[in-house]
Order: sequence, then C-alpha cells, then structure tokens
Amino acid sequence: GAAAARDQIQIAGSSTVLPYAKIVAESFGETLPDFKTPVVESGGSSGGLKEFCKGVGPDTIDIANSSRPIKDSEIEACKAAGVTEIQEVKIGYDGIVFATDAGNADLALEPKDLYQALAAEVVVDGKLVANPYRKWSDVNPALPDAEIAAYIPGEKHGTREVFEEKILAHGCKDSGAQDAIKALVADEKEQASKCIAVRKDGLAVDIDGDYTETLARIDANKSGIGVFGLSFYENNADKLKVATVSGVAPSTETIASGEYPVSRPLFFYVKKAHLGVIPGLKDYVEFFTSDDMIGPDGPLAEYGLVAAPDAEREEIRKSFEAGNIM
Amino acid sequence: MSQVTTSPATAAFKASVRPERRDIGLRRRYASERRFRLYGLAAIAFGLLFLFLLLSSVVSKGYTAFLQTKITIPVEFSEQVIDKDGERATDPKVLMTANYPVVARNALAKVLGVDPGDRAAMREVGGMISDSVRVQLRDLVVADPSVIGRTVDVAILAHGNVDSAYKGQIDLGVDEKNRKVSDRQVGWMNQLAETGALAGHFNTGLFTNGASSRPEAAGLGVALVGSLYMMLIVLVLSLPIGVAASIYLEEFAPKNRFTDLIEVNINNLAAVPSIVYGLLGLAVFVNFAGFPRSAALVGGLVLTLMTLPTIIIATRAALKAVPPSIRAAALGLGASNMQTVFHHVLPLAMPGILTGTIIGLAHALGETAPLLLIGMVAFVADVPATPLDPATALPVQIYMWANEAERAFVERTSGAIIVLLIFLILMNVGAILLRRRFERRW
Amino acid sequence: MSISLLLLLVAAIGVTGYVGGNRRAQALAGGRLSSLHSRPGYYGSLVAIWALLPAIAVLLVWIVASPVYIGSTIRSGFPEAVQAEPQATQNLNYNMVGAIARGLKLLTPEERATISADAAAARALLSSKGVPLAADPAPYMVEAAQNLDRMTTTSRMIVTVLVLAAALAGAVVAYRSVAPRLRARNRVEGVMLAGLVGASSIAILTTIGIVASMLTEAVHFFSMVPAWEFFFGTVWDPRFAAAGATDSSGQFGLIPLLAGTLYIGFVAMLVAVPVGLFAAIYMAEYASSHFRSVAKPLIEVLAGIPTIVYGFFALASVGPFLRDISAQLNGLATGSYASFIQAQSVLTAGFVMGIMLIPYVSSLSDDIITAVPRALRDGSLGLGATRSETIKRVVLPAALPGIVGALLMTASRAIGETMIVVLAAGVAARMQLNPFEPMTTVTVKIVNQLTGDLEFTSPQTLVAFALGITLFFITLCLNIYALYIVRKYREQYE
Amino acid sequence: MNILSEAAVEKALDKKMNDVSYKMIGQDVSVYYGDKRALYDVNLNVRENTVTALIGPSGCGKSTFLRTLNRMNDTIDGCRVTGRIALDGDDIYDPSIDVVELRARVGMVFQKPNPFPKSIYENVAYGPRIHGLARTRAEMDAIVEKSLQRAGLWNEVKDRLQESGTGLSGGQQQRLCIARAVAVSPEVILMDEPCSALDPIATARVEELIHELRANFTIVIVTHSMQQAARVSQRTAMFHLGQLVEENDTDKIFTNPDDQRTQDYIMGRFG
Amino acid sequence: MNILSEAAVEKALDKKMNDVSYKMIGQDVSVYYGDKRALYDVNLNVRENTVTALIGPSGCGKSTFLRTLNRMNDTIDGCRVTGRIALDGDDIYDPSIDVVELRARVGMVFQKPNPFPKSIYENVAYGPRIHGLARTRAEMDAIVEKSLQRAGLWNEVKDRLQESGTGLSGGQQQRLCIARAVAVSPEVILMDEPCSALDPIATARVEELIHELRANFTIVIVTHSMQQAARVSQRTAMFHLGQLVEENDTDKIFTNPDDQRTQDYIMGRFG
Ligand SMILES: Nc1ncnc2c1ncn2[C@@H]1O[C@H](COP(=O)(O)OP(=O)(O)OP(=O)(O)O)[C@@H](O)[C@H]1O
Ligand SMILES: Nc1ncnc2c1ncn2[C@@H]1O[C@H](COP(=O)(O)OP(=O)(O)OP(=O)(O)O)[C@@H](O)[C@H]1O
Ligand SMILES: [Mg+2]
Ligand SMILES: [Mg+2]
Repeated sequence: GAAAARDQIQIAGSSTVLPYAKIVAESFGETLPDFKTPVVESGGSSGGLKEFCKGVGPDTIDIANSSRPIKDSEIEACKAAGVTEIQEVKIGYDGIVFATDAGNADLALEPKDLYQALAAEVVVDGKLVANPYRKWSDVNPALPDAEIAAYIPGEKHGTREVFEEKILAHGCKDSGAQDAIKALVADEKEQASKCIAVRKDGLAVDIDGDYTETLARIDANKSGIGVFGLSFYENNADKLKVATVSGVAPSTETIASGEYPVSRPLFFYVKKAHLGVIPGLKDYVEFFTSDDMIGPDGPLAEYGLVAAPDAEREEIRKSFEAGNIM
Repeated sequence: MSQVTTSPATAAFKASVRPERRDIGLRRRYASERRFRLYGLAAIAFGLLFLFLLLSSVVSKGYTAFLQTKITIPVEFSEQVIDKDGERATDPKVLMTANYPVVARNALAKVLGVDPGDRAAMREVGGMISDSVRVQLRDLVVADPSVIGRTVDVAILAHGNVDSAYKGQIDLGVDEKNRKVSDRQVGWMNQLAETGALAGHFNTGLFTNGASSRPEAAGLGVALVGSLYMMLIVLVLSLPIGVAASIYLEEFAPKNRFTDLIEVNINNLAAVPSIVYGLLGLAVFVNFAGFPRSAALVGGLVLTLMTLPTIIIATRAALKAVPPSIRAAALGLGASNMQTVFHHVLPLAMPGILTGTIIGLAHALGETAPLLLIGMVAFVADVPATPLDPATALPVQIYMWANEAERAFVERTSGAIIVLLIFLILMNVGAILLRRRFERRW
Repeated sequence: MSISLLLLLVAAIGVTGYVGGNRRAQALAGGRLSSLHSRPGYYGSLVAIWALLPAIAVLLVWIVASPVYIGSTIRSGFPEAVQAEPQATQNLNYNMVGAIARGLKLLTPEERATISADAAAARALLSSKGVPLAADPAPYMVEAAQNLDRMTTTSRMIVTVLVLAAALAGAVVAYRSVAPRLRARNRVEGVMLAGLVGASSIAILTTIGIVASMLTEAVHFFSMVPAWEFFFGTVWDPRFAAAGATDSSGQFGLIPLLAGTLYIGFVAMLVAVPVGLFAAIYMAEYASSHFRSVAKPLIEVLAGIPTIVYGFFALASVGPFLRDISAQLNGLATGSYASFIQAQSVLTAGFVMGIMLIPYVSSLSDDIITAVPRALRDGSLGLGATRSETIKRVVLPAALPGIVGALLMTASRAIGETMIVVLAAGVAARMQLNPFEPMTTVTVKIVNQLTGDLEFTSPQTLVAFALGITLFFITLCLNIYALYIVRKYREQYE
Repeated sequence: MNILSEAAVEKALDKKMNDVSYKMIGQDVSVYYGDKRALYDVNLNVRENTVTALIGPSGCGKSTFLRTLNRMNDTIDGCRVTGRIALDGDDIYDPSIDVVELRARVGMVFQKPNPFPKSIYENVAYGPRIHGLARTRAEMDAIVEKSLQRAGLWNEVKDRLQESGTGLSGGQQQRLCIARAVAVSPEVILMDEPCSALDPIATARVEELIHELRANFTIVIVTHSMQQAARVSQRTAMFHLGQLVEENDTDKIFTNPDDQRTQDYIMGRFG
Repeated sequence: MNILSEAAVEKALDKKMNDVSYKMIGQDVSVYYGDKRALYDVNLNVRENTVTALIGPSGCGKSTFLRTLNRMNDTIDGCRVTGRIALDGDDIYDPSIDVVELRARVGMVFQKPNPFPKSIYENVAYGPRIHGLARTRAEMDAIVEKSLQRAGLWNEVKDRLQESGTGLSGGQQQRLCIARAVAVSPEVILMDEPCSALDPIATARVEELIHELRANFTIVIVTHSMQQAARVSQRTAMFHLGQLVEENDTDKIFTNPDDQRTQDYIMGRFG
C-alpha cells in the first residue's frame, strides 16, 4: 500500500546497461553511505520501460535503463499513466564487435561480406536468389574456408537493430542487392525490410540469451562468428579474436571517434516527479553522470563503455540539471 | 498327470524323463524376465550416469570458487591520507569518505618496492587489489578509529583478475594486451605468493556478501537469505494449502462437473509455463495488492502458487492409494469423515505427499523465470532483513553470474550451482528422513 | 500495541477459550464423557475458533481499510494547491509525509517541537536518525506527518480494543453455548471443511488471476494482429521495428512454435517415459530396500537441478557431443565427416529435457506401483507368472490411471519448460521434421518477447500474452482429454 | 442418498416406528448401485437384545442390507437407498441424524478383516479414544484388555500389544476387528460374516461372545453357515436375489419354514 | 531363502523322496519370519490324487506351511525356510528348480479373494495366456468356460464376462479365483480356506469340484471347518502352535485320533 515509505532507489531495464548500472549503484552505496544501494533489475528495455510507465508514486520504479531511445508510443503510454515528465540521460555508447575463436586467423570483415553471408536473398549473376552460399570463402575468397555460422543477436535485442542498420543495410547497398530489390518491389518499407532480412536456413543463428551464450556457442563451434558488446569482448579477449570492420579494429577510441561504424547509445530515463521525493535519486543521477563514472577514465569505460565526448557529457549534465523533459 | 512309476534306480534322471512336462515357454519367458530386469537397471544407471556427468562437470568447474585469493600485508593507516585536516572529531563523515584505496595501494607498493611516484606502475599495483578494499578498510577504521596512524596487518581481497590468474584460469600464454593481467602483475603475484603474503583462503565472502559487480567481492548472501525466505514461505503455505485442497477434492467434494473442472484446472496449472506465474504475481501481488517489488515475500507467494498444483496432484494420488477398507473400518467405528481422514488416511498417504512436496519445492528452488517479472532478477547489494526487503534467489544469482562478462564469474557460477545443489540435497535428506518415519510399513 | 503482540494476545484468548470450553464440557458431562455429543476437545476448539475468527476478521479489515481511510483524511488536509495536483503526485507527497511520520517516532518531544516550528530543519535531523528524505519538506508536510502519526496511534488503539473485544465476545458467546447436546464436533468440522474448500478454491482463483492478467494485453494484441493470422500463420517472424519505422507489423504465426513445442516435448517424453518407468518398476519390484533408499533420492536430485544448469550442460556438453558423434558416424558410413546433427537441435533439447523429467516419471510412478495391493501380486505369482509378467499384466494395468496422471504431469512440465530449450534448441522458429535441426517453443518466445528491448506497446511484445493465453487453453484442452481417458480406464478396471 | 417419505406410508410407519420391541425397523428398503438394484422393498425389523441372522446365497444382498443399517453405504458412490430405516424409532436417514453418532451406536465388523496399520493396542483403543470413553490410561488399558478378551484374542497378543495389527494371521486380524468394534460398546453390532476367517475354536468363542453381548446389545449377523445361524440367533431372515424371502424365529425357519425357497436353500437344493 | 542339506539326513531322505505314492514331501520343514519361528520341523507328506486337509487353530501355521509348498513365501521379505520339500522327488528349493514352473504345477487359491482388476474373462484367461496353453481364441474360450463351470460360477457370470472381476460379491470373487487357478491345470492345487467366503451352496459346489478334481490332481486344503475337512479329505493333518500334531486318514483323525490335542481340538476344548 501507499502507506509504506520507500527509501531505496528502484531501477529496471536493459540487460546491456545493467553491468554499468551495477557498477554505479555499488559505488554509489559505498561512497554515499547515507543511502541504501539501489536495486537494479534486469529484464530488458521493454520490461523496464513498461514498469517505468506504470505510473508515478512510491510503488513504481524510478529509473528505466534502456539500450535504445524511448519510442513515441511509449511516451504516449507513459503520459496516459500519469508519467508526464521523463528525463532522458545518455550514458555513453556500446560498441558492437564481431569476434571468432582466438585460435582462428585474423579476420577482416566488410559489411558487404556479412550481408552476402547472412542475408536471406543475395544477387547472383544480377538476379535476386535465395542465399546459396555455404562457406565464408564462397562469399569472399579471403575469408576462411569454413561453413558459415554466425551467432547474431535475436530480434528481441536492441543490438540486432544496430546490426541491421549499420551492417546489413550497408551491405545491401554495397553488394548491389538494394538495386535489385528496388527493381522488384515498389513499396519502400518493404524494400527496407527485404534488405535486412536474415537467412533462416540455420546458418545464421539468432541468440536470444546474453553474450555468454554466444561465447559458449563459439566454444562449441570454433569456426563460428559471434556478435558481442565491446565490453564483453574486452573481458574475454583471451578467448576471442575480434574482426575488423571496413578495416577498423574496434576500441573505445575508434568507436568514440566514429571511425568504427557499429555502435549505439545507451540511456536511462528518470521520473522527474520522483526526484525530490525518493531519497538519493537526484544524487544517484548526478553521481552517474559525473566524470568519475562515465568519463573516459572511469570504471564504466574500464568495463567497456565507450564514453561520450567531453562536450556531450557536459551537455548531458546540463540538460539534467535544467530539468529538461521529453 | 505323472503316472510314470519310478524305481529308486531311475530316480537320478527321473526329472528329465518325465514325459508330460508341459512346455510353458520357460526359456523365452526367463529371457524376457532378465531383459525386463536389465531394462530397469539400465534405466537407473542411465539416470545416475547423467547425474554424475552433470555434477562432475559442475564441481570440476566450480570448486575453486570456494577459495579466494587474499593479500596479507601491513597497512599503514596514515593520517595524511585518511584525515589530512584532522576533522574527524567534528565531522564523522570524513572517515566514511576518505580515500582508502590509496591507503591500500601504498601499502602494497611498499611491500613490492614500487616507487609511489611511478604513476603507471601504481595503477598496476592498484589493479592487484579489489576495489572493495574501500569498504573493508573503512569498516575497520570506523569500528576502531584508533588504528589511524598505526600499521596493521590486513588480509586484502586480491582483484578478480589476479584471483583468476592465481588459480590458473587465465591463459598466460596469450598476448599480454589480450588478457586482463599484465606480465608485471603476474610477476608481483608470484613474488607475493612466494613470501606467503598472497594465498588462497576459504571464501566466506561467497556466503555472506551481497551482489557486487566485482567478482572477488560478489557473494550469495542476499540470494541465500532470499531463497531461504522464499522456501519457508512456499513450504509454510503450499504444503498445508495443497494438502487441504487435496483432502477436500479427494475425500469430501461431491463428484460432479464442478469438481471435474477443478481437477482439470489443477492439472492445467501444473502445465502453465512458470513465467506466466510471474505475470500473475506482478498483476496480483505487486500491482493490485501493493506488495513491494523485488521482495522475497512476493517471490514466495508466486512460487507457492506455482508449486501448489504439483503438491495437490501428488497428494491426491497418495490419498487415492490408501485402501478403502481402512476408511470403512474407521467410519464403521463411528469416526467422522474428518477424523477418518486425519487419523488414518493422511498418515498413510504421507510418504507420497512428501515426495510431491520435495519435487515441488525443488522445482520452486530452481526457478528463475517468474522472478524476472516481479523484479527479483536484480542487483541487490544489501542482505534483506525481512521478506519485504529487496532480495534475489540462488538460481537468479546463478543466472546473473552466468551472464557476466568477467572470467572470474565463471567459477562463481559453478560454485553457486554447487551451493544450490547442497541446499537442495539438504532439503531432500530432510524429507527422506521424514518419509522414512512415515513409511514404516506395519 | 504492535500487531504481533496483539496477535499473541488474541492467541492467548484462543488458548484460554480452548481450555475453558474443554473444562466446561467436562464439567457438564459430570464424569460421563459419553453423555457429551463430542469430545471435550471439540468444545474447546469451538470456543477457540469463535475467539479467533472474528478477531482476525476485524484485524484484516483494519489492515486493509485503515491506511485507505487515514490516507484520504490526511490528504484532504493538504493545502488546496497540492490537492489540485494529479493523484500520482499527491501519492508521492504522501510518501514523503509517511517517511517523516516514521521519523517522528524516533524523535524526542523537544525535537518534534523543533521540526514543527521549522520544517527546514527536518531533513537534517531525520537524516541523522537514519531516515533519509529526498528534499526539504514543505511545512504542511510536517504538520500532516504529525497528524498521520497521531491518527495511526489512535487507530491502533481502537483496533486493539476492537480486536480484543471481538475475541473476548466470541469466546464468551461460544463458551456459554457449550451444552452436552451441542454438536461441537460437527461445527468444528464445518469450519475445517470451509477451510478445505477455501484451500481448493485457490486453484480456481489462480486460474482466474492468470487469465485476467493476460487477457487485456492479449486482446490488445488481437486488436493489432488479426486472430487468424496468429493462429493459422505458418511463419513466425515478428520483424524488428527498424529505427524510425512506425509500422512494425510482422508475421506472428503460431504454428511453427506449436510444432516445436510438441516435437521437443515428444522427444523428451520419449526419453523420460521408458527410462523413468523402468527405473520406477525396478525400484518398486526388484531393488532391495537398501538399493532403493540410495538410488531413489539420487534420481530425485535430477528433478531439483535448476533448468538453467541443464541448459548449459546441453549447450556445452551434450550438443557438441552429439554433433561430433554424428560427424564420426557419417564419416564411417559415407566417408564425409560432416555432422548431420546440429549442436542445437530438437534432439539435444529433447534429450536433456528428458533427463530432467526422469524423476518426475519415476518417483510418482514408483509410489503408485508400490501402492498396488500385495494380494494382486500374490494372485499372479501363485499362478506361475514371472515377476515381469506380473508387473506387465497385473500391476501396471492396475496402476495405470495413476501412471497416466503422472505422465500427464510430466508432459505438462515438458511443455512449460523454457531454459533448456533456449540454450539447447535455439530460438529459431522453424517448421520442419528433422530432429537434428533447431526448432523453438512457445514458452521460449514468451520469455523472449517479454524481456527484450522491443517497444512494449508493440505487437512484438504483446504477442507474449497471446502466446501465454493460447498455451493455457491448449493445455487445458489436453488435460480435459486426459481426464476423459483416465476415467475410461478406471471404469474398465474397477 | 435416499429418497424418503411417501405420505401414504407415513401413518402406518408412525405406528410401527414407535413399537419399542423393535430396535431397528426397515420399511420398504430398496438399494440401488447406480442403475443396478440390489435390494427390493425389504421389510425387516430387528428386535432389541436379540441376535438376528441374515442368511441366503452369495450375492443376494445380505451385506447390502446390513450396510444400510448404519449407513455405511453412504460411502459408496452411486449407492442410493429408498424406504425407511429407524433406530429406536428415529429415521436414521433423516438429515437431523448425525451419521457419526449413528455409527457409534451401530457398530460394524466387516467381511474382510481390515485392521488399521497401527499397533494392536491402538487398533482397539481408537474407537474409545475418539468417543472419549476412557479418561485415563488405565481405563483405556482396561477397555483394550476387556475387548480383546471378549474377542478371544487376549492370550495370543497380550505380550505384543505394541506390534502391528496387520502382522497377525487372517483369523487373528478378524478377531482384532471384532475387539475393536466391541470396544466402543455400541447398542447394535452388525457383523458381516465375522467368522468366515476363524477356526472353530475362535468361532465358538465369538459365538459365546455373541451370546454374552446379547444381554445388552442387539446383534445382526450375516452368515453362510446355517449351523452358525441356528446356534447363535433367535431370529433368522432369509434373502434371495435381493428380496427378503421370510423372517421368523430361528427354530421355525430351520424346522418348518413357510417359504419353499427357504426350505430348498436349507436342504442345499439351490444357491 | 532356505538352508539345505545336512549330510546326515541325506540318505534317509533319498529313500523317502522317491516314494512314488507321495506327490509332495515335507521333511523337517521350519519357517521363520525374521526372528520369529512359525513352523517347527514339520514332516508332512502329501499323497498323489488325494485331498489332504490341514486343520488347526488360528495362527498355528497352516497357511505358512501351505505357502512353502509352492514357494509363495519367497515373496515375503525376511521369510526363511529350512528343511526339505520335494515335488515328485525333486527338491523344490533346489537352485536348479524353476519357481515359475513350480507354481504352474502347484497352483494356489488364497484366503482373501484377490481377483485382478480386469474383466472376468481376463481373470480366468490370465494363467493359460502366460503359459501359452491356448493357441486360438476358441481354445481360450473353452478353457475359460470350463474353468468357470468347474468353479460353479458360469451361470452367474456367463452374460457379463467382460465386466470387472472386482465388481462381484465376495463369494463370487472367491469362486472366480478358484476358476482362475483351475484354468492352468496344475498338478497340485493349494487352497487356503477357499470356502471361507462362500455360502453353503457354493461351498457344496466347490466341494464337489474338489471331489471331481481329485481324480487327476493332488489337493491340499486349509480349512477351519472340521465338517468340511471330514467331507472332502482323505488325509487330515492337525497343526498346533507351529507344530504338526498328527497326520492320518481323515476317518481315523475324526473318530479316533492318536493325539490328545487333536481330540481336544475336535471336541472344541481348546483353540
Ligand atoms: N459397490 C458395488 N457396486 C455395484 N454392485 C455391487 C456393489 N456391492 C455389491 N454389489 C452387487 O450387489 C449384489 C448384492 O451384493 P452383496 O455384497 O450385498 O451380497 P452378499 O449377499 O453379501 O454376498 P456374499 O455372501 O457373497 O458376501 C451383488 O450382485 C453384487 O454384485
Ligand atoms: N508375514 C508375516 N510376518 C510375520 N509373522 C507372520 C506373517 N505371516 C504370518 N505370521 C505369523 O505366523 C504364525 C502362523 O501364521 P499363519 O498365517 O500360517 O496361521 P494360520 O494357521 O493360517 O492362521 P489362520 O487360520 O488365522 O489363517 C502366526 O503367529 C502369524 O502371526
Ligand atoms: Mg457379503
Ligand atoms: Mg491362514
């Protein structure tokens, strides 16, 4: 009931943001012993935002972590439930890397290669046909002579979206498939979705679990290629070998500078109405956005978060202070 | 049938010459008997083999989690670092917020003979020590502020990477920049190990600490307490409710469409995927009844609902198996239905009920999915004092650790599984002892 | 007075009532207990019930009603400006008032006075007592908190009196009603029966709760995706809504998921049923009690291992093993060392799930088989049947309805299992017949769609509810059918 | 379970029901198992302090009738009783009648011995305990001893009262069940072939016990042994195919029955 | 289960074992249930094509002895047999002896009727089916009909052969069990109080059946009824407290027993 007063911050949402939120929450509890350590739930951006948009009050959560920007329809739903003032905080970027077993040779990937290996339909001899390639070397002789096996994020993951947008869409264009598709279907939306359709014959495997599962799959199938978050790769660099994309090796630097093409921003959303009422909430957000945490030398960056550029971080802090709402 | 007259002389081979021995297919039937028996043994062997494979794979991966590398060094609680301006008398906050990691880092640097001015080296020295040293030293100082200015031997948690390296879980043959410990750190580690400063200790933190993002400091404390609360709630609620419901349905309910409906309904509830119970718990206990999120109470209630059908089905089967003549005997003596059930039928059904309860509880103990939706798959650092505080559960902790990126969490995941299995085995043993008591066949 | 103390007092009244009722009944009987309708204990219990039930009812009403009443009273005392704000904001303010009120209890009277006079001092003072506040409270909040504190105290006092009065009154009324011909046992048993009925109704309530908690969202889903497309669609491909794209319709075909569910469940039962049944038979009919007392609990451990552990076992050990074995076999047969079993496949998932299900089959069947009366076995053995013939032809048929029940329960678990399938069979929703290829199940998709990063208002997420409710009704139909089958057997044999 | 009261018989009944010499009255009793009718309008009264024997070929409904007398058939699904049965003038199928109390007053011994899987002592003590017949341990001991003695079992089991009742031989088990029923001191005791598993000596003792009990109790006994019926009973009722063929003084039945079927049955001409 | 062969008795045994007039020979048979001894060195031979009745007070070990004759006691945990029992001269406790074949040759009818929860037809057909005694459906039908007729049950059940055997009344059930045992055409039939649940007519029919069967089979019957023993048996063995008191021609036992205890028992003086 409403009578029980709450004195602990409650956070829910994306499992990609979770490790960062955990580090912050833990440090927050240690450096500000006045407040209890916040509770950070995992359950996906969708679940987090759903709880977030349940309403305002001590029996609803304060913060939703998200690995994608909140959607308009979700803002609508929030508003309908009385959550009218939402503050958005961007915490940095998540690099997305392609890696294979550490025992393999170095790998240099192009969006085009990935597209041809993984798309549902490719252009062969100027015609659009169901993907006939079985081996990486069929796609590009420079690639290993091994059966295609790619462990890509399942459709429930935000990472998949980035993968489609930054790799498949580009590869589609580069390989000339886009033109072939344009010639076939008139509807633009359908063109776009055909361009990012992944083959379903079992060579491209959706992973709906976390990166540990991808790692286990690569362990079981050494010639497979998996998609990982940069932080995960860095923690398992001894077992994995990362591939360059368009010749750029992923690192915090190359991603921050935008050289490495595949990354996405991470966010959390705060209920403004809770700021003055839930003990420690404001302090938590300030603590999170401080350079001690999300700065390039902070523990988050050490874990693998790609810090936003200095100016952007300053902007983020200012925007929060100013109480800007969405 | 055997009209053959046999003299003593032919007695020796009489059995073989008896003419009318019917052929009742003995060879075939015995072969089938042996086969049947063998199938049974093979089935049990099959189950036990996989149990063994599973357990050995878990144990071989996880036993190291029970050891934790610590570095025992003399730490100087320098007033310079902790309370430069001597404000602690007036402002107790100073002691809380002092820079303890530096204290620890300096102490280690001194032991290793590293120049405190060498910033790069000092960073690596700092990387040898767990970040949780802040809390460790702070608690020491706050408990006894008189240590300030003195030098005390403290066993400091080694960093997770050092821990993994020390346990040989990091392949040191890999290129230095592809692993989490540098060659220099490995050198220091060996140096400290030789002097005995760095050594594996029994990992009590694994059982007492709450969740942490640092593997070396992460423990099952919250999960253990949470699971304990939940199991108590499940046991206290589901056993009596389940047994009561079964008694009603089996012994009292009129046999009609409505009770058929209940029966089908209960069987169906056993089939409902567990995550659906999470949806139910979220809607009913959190949103409607207003219980707090992430609380063991809600988890216990959800698991109770999930376990009930299992217990009810098993209990009904056990009640059904009690011979009707026992009921008739009691009723004939003038015992009421209620007395008959509670005095005779229930005790006889007890072994079956307990079996069902063990299975149900074990199921509940290992369940993660429903807890996801009520906020128990979460990072919770503080050990819950009551079932209303945020908590996690053992399988949740396993699930979360399994998804951690750091190598040091791999052994902890298996270690946590071992703990969970021990939890489970203890429960089983308890129930078996109980069952023995009841199973006493008269 | 704290609630636990109050409960303790009520319990004490109950116990006293029990003793009193018991004594009075004995006194009335005057040494001839058989002149009483029931045993004296029943009279005692009756008095205790009358003492406890009304008191607990009063207490429950209070626990539910008093926060609501006090809350609305306090809120009506909020300044106009605050009352004009939306309900949710008021809730938050009220939360703060609650926190202050909680803190007030820890303060000395002087400190209270300070706070009343100077609201701004409250935050620091309370924080020093370990009650953190998010901001400086407005003056009206401190006032409201004082009121709240007072009202709670009063309401506690009132409820204490009411509860105790109810307990005493109940006890006294019941005590005085004690008479030799009072059917105390029937009444007590009536209360017990009501309790039993209540316990059974929880199953119904759970079902209602499940349906209700999924229905609105499922209806929402069906308003976006036509039902026939969902139920009869043969393609499962809820396309990820590309960034910026507003239209995000996909193909929500249930059939591939259902096929995967049934296929994997079937394979699992194929493993679990023979192994479990044979294990049960061996343990019930052949094994020495010593062997049994060791093997049975060991097998039961299999049921307790969390499914996620099985999942990793399948992923890391069984899957690769099957794949390599198939490569070897293929090599021997055709010379080409290509594996025909994929590491993640229906077979892997079904096999590992089957292992998990063994104890469900074996333990339950074991108990059922043991319960078959000895006379039946004797009858068969006495005719010259071997043990296995006795088992196959007499014991198992007699135990069949029970075993079918156990198998159904097991099948239910197979259908509801998630983690093993996620890890061992993958998440690819495909429709095919080859057990060596991956497929996926309904439950996997329920979890995935619920815990993903998708938009929570989109059909991609809402489909989880439609899947849940569909699965619920499918298993319901299966269960109805199973009940019918079991009944048929029973009629034949009894 | 029973459909009662056609107004027509009401009056006739009232008269009979109050006839004190009848301990129990059965009026137009019919019993159905589902659709199958097992008893056809049986009119049979049981006299107080008398042993009534029910005889008849197997399957004729003796057990069925016996079970209606203490409503044990309530426990059989689909069993339905019509007609009227009264104990001391009170309709025992009346809703106001407490079936538990009824069964404490009308005890029962079954055809197949069914001891509880408890100790011998507990088997006997159970009834007195639930009915509160003993207040002290010593009283209980006395009841148990007396009941076992009456059932002729005391000497055999007195040294192993704490052993299980199911470990006894069949005959011993049945005598234990008799002891158990006697321990409650019911007013009427129904016995369904109580001696079918007993040897002659034990049978003789039970028959003696029946003689003894007759002074204070009313006994209805189903038996296959016409000798037994002749020895123990004062009244005998002969059933055939669910019908009551005749009921009369035992002497009369065995020497000069009214009905040809009884005659034939006794002579062993049918069954 | 049994501890065999002391060399000393070996020789004496060999002689007796081969005495053809004995179908079964029991030599120094003792039985223990755990620590409890139920039989004391019983020496009892069963003659071929003869009905041997075992009588004695309840609990004296009649059933126990009977069960040793087809090793049904193998199924009781903790039951141990010493001494020697032979069928047609072969020690039935010899490891080379097959217990299944033994039980097919030595059939058994139990004290409590125990029909299988199957149809009446299936109950009777069960034995012939497992032993493969009928090759066609018609043969099986014939066996079932004949067996039911012999047990005097055919007329009662011929119209409901497909109904469940457990739905019969107690007496019918027991006759069904007799039919079931007869259907296997054993050489010896052991009957443990087969008539204790039967009415006189059914009993008479069973006794008739026993007479009939005697021509081809050897029958051992436990009974409480001395009349029955006198009617059906040629030889009678009297047990008391686990000991064989005496064994002799039935006429002799009932007119002029050697042992005082037998005399007393028959006169009803102890039990
Ligand atoms: N529970 C039951 N369900 C259906 N029919 C039953 C049931 N009990 C008895 N019957 C039938 O009712 C009839 C009368 O049975 P009852 O047991 O009363 O006979 P009985 O005279 O006691 O026979 P017996 O001497 O063999 O015990 C029989 O035909 C029997 O098959
Ligand atoms: N399974 C058993 N375990 C222990 N003791 C037993 C068992 N079966 C029988 N006994 C004991 O062995 C003795 C002989 O029993 P048995 O059943 O052979 O007697 P019986 O002569 O057949 O008696 P009844 O005529 O009552 O059937 C009895 O004292 C009995 O208590
Ligand atoms: Mg009967
Ligand atoms: Mg016997």
